[in-house]
Amino acid sequence: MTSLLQVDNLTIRFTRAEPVRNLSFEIGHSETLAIVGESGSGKSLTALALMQLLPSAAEIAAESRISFGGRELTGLAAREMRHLRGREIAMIFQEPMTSLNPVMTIGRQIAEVLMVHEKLSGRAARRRAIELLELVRIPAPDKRIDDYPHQLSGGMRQRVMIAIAVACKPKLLIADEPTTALDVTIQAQVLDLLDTLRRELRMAVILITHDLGVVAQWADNVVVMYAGRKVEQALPGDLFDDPLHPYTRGLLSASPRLKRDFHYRDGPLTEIPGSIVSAVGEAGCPFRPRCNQARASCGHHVPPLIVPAEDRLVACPFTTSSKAVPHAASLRF
Amino acid sequence: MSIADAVNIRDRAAERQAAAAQEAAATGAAADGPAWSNMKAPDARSQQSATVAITNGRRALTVFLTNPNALFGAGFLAFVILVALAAPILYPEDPLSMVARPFLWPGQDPAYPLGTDGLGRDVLAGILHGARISLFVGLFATVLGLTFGVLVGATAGYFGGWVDDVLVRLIEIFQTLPSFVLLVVLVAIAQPSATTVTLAIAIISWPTVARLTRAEFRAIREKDFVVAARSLGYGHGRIIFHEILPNALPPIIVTSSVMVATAILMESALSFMGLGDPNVVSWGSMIGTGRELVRTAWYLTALPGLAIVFTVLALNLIGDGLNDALNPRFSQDR
Amino acid sequence: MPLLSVSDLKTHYKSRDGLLRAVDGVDLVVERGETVGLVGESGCGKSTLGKTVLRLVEPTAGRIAFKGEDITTRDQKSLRSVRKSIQMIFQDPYASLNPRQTIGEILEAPLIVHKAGDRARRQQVISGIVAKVGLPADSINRYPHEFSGGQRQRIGIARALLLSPELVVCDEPVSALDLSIQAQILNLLVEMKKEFGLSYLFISHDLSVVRYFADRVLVMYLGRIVESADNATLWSDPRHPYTRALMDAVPDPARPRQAAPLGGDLPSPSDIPTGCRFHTRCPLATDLCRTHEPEFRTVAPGHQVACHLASHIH
Amino acid sequence: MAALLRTVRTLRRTLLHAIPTLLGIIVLNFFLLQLAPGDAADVMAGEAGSATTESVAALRSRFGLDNPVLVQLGDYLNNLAHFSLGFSPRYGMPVAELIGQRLPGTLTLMVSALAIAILLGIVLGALMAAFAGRIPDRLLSIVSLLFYSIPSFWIGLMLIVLFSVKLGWLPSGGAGTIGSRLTGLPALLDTARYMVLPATSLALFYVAIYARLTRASMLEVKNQDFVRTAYAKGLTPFRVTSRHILRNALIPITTMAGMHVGGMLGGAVVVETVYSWPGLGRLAFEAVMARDFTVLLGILLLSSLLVIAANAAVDLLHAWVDPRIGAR
Repeated sequence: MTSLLQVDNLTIRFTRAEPVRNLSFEIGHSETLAIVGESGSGKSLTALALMQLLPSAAEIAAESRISFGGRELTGLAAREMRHLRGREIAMIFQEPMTSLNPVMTIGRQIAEVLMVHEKLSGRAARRRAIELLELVRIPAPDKRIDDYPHQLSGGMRQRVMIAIAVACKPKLLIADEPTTALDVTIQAQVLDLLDTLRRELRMAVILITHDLGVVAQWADNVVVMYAGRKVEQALPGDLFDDPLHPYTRGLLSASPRLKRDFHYRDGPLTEIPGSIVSAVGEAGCPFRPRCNQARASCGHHVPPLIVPAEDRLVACPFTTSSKAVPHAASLRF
Repeated sequence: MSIADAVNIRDRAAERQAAAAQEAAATGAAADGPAWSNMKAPDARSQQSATVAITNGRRALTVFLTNPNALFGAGFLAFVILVALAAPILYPEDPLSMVARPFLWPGQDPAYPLGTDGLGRDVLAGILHGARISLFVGLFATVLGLTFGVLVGATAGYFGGWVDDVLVRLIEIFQTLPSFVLLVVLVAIAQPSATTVTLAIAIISWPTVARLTRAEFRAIREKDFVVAARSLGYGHGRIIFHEILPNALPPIIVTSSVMVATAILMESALSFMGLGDPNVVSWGSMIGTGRELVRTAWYLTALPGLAIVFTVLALNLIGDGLNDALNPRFSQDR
Repeated sequence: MPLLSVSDLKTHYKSRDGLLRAVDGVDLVVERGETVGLVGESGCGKSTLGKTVLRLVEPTAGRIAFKGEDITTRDQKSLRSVRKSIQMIFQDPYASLNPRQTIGEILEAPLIVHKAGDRARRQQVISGIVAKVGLPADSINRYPHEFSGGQRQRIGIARALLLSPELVVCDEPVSALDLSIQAQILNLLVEMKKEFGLSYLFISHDLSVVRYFADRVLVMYLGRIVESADNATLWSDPRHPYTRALMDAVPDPARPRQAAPLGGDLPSPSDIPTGCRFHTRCPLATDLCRTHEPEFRTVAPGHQVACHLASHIH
Repeated sequence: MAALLRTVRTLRRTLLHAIPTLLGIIVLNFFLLQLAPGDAADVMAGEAGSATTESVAALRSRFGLDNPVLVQLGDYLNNLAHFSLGFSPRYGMPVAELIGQRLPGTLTLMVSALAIAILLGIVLGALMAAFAGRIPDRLLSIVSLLFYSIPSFWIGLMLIVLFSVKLGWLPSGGAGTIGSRLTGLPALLDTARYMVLPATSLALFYVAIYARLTRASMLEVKNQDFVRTAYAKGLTPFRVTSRHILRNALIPITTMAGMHVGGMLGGAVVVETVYSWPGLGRLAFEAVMARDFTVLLGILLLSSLLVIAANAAVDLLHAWVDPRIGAR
């Protein structure tokens, strides 16, 4: 399968920090890739970098490569990039409250993208906007189309955002924490909708989230980020059955959700001590200050990604699978 | 004629925010995050209404001291203060007395570097002495207006309910009356003197502070740390002065420098119209007498005017500098 | 005698959209040493309920009794003695600490207000609690912004525990924290409960956290409790369709994905549906549900449900 | 349709809201009048030159000035209800009529000044925002701060020195060429020539306010999530600014424009004195000189009415521009 998007060695630089470092991943057509990490892991900046919408203080390092459908996006002229944005790569954001223009009707906000990219007339764009509202399952779309965002609930607003994003049938949809601001019953609706649209429109989805449960159910492939680096990549089944990186393991055992019948009377949850702040400025493995298996050598250099099994990557040399003995790992160390 | 108008937007914004926060608290929808972050309309001075900035004094001071504009403002203001203090020593005689031939142009006679007016009074002596009344009125009107405004605003914002309703009405009445017209009426009725002018300026300037303080208090009152204070059984006094006021202070401090500037402008306009203290020379009254001769001896108008412009500019530069130092979010844009 | 008992509590607000019935007739009991979990979606009134129990928001009707003593109409002054015994931990560790006070000042104020000993004694109490919640000893001279989210929540917990309360209302104490920090805070809360014999009213939107943390669970929907059961029962035998939907909606790696369990949006608390307030979203709703509000009935010992169909659901 | 409904609803609310404020202002006005030294009888007696205590007392009872304060307040309110603001002995005509004569002049001046201020201010502010942090922004920031610090009466005099005395391009005062009997366009141009300097003097301060406000407002809106959405749609920066940023950024500016009417009235008082512009401000100045408090308070009352009306107008505009208003 040829990949739709290939990111190589992405490094995002601010004057004093590099919140994303040497990140590589790829995603195939109609695939869902989840990028998981807690706040400060650099996952949202990665998404903005793909859209070339980073804040002006940030820059993408020269050696970074982002190839989309065979085209190199780094260094692409602003004009060219605008033709891709909203048409071939679309994005939805975490806060449906603030992501829509408050003084413009939702109909016009949807129509705008069609008028710009598909050169539709106002009337045609409005007709398509109604269809799109129907597509994202907003009841009575011909009435709702003249509503302002504040007249809609949070879930409805996120549906409108999705309608805008899929209006031009993009090949790639980047969803940055699309359900974090929503209630759990609404979250299920929105994720359901996203997945249906992915299949119907054959688009790839990058799902950025901090929620491991969401990852397990909706992703084809998972990238785990910590302090700006990819620390593990696997198919979701493998990841949850047999997490390899100490951070992933820590997360899974710290999460009450993944320990169904565990109650506080049975004992404490497994903790990951400290916080992500401790990773700042560390040479060596970023997770070392919080890792319960850290050794002296972890502080020397950043552990490279190794291939412990088919379709898996992990950035820890001391990992031991509880299942099959990884042959690739033993080759290197 | 009120610079302090500019401050009004920020408190309108903060009011709206407070209302939104209350609503969010009421619906229990706080978990949805701030409703419409763009509800906080910005204003010319600050966008940072009641977000409770994390600033410590030393950091703010560093920012202020590395801002060349603010330093210039502070330096010039210090110079004006020095001049005002030194005026009676440098020119012990009454600046309203005739000392030389009238209509000496600046530079014409080294004894009178800025020349003399139509009655042979020394312009430089007038300007130096004029600094005294400007600063006196500016400072005391601000202190009075600030004290009263903060008290009223804090009371209204903290207690809410009918107290708030009544006080807001009062503020609204004063803000609806065109402030300079009211000022003219007050001074005309009370008879002009340094004291009445100061009092009258305080009367027209407190509503701005009150409104700002009220908005800050309303917004901060809803913050969790104040709720925590209430849940711990703190008294009203402790909550107002220990918990809320320190957080409401930065915008109030910024406003106060603008208030001094406004008060100086107001005083000069009053004196210009002949409503200043008749026994004291002031920059405004110098312009007022100079204006009859503006066609021939325009320097009599220009020079005291420049004194006003630079003093007010210095205060406004300080205000901007304080704003940048105390409200860090805005400073990033500069 | 229960530690806290609340009966028919109502908290209504006037808002732009009319009367907002945030809490609309709630009965609840917290026994000594018990952790009661209160789950619901945003806008269901759970936070308001928590604040009303502490009299931080004034109730419209009903009765709040602490250790049998009615505190519903006590004035704030005479409430002060009760305040020592009921404390609160907040959701947002950034907003709940005064940014202009050092941790020492934040922690000393409650002791001053409640006249807990002289200065030396206060310092002793503070350093004790700081150590207990796992903060470094030099924390007391630092400001809140110098701490991470998890550490701040520890400060919030320290403040709540200073006055040796008996009941602590936790309002979403871990929702603002990253997963890796959540476990630290939950464990700390459990430790503190054991050490001080605390009772918790634990408010959360996160079912899995409540499942780990609560002894008994109340499910709230639009201002009312719709189901109440002990932890194990609720998870093995949920009776209210809303409870079931909430459980099904949580994405769980251990089970295959299924269709979204509920359609539609939460109605506004200022426009509560007639009959059963859940009928607009309920997959099982009948005509009876649309017209008659179900009673809160006991279906098994210690298990109550407000649903006409509760006995049919298993 | 929705916009219309919003506007009507806002109008009703605004008017209801204004009533108590208006009453408060009237009462305040009345008490100020009571505080004023001397009363109409004193003034008339003074004007007449020969006044005995008896004749003054007679005048007092004729005008009801010897009644208890509350009765007088009743009379005052009654008069107001009949649109009577009292009589000015000095001008020999009713105050209301006097003000009516002068009002159009002031309104013209204020509207022109406001228009200049808003247009120029928004342009400058947008420029500053576009170059935020760079040289043009810094320079314009200083310039606007300077505008902010200049007293309007002084800049008025300086403009006269430059444009009338030195250059001779524009008239130094008055509202039109006396006895020119112009009509139509030439008359308009003639008035415009007389208005350039006063309107500019009055506007400069507000140019500064709007420039700073627009700058801050645009920078704020630029950082909003929905602007990021607009860029993510692939819109050009121009389209993002014109369709998404500007309208949102202008909302606070509409709010401010209404609040400035009161301030501008005050500014007009001073500027009109400088330019002998026949408006309310000059009338106020003359009333001060003559200590004619009836006229002065009439002006205060009327200008407050003007502010209330302006605020109502702005609320309406606001409701029309911002769809969220109606929801409240």
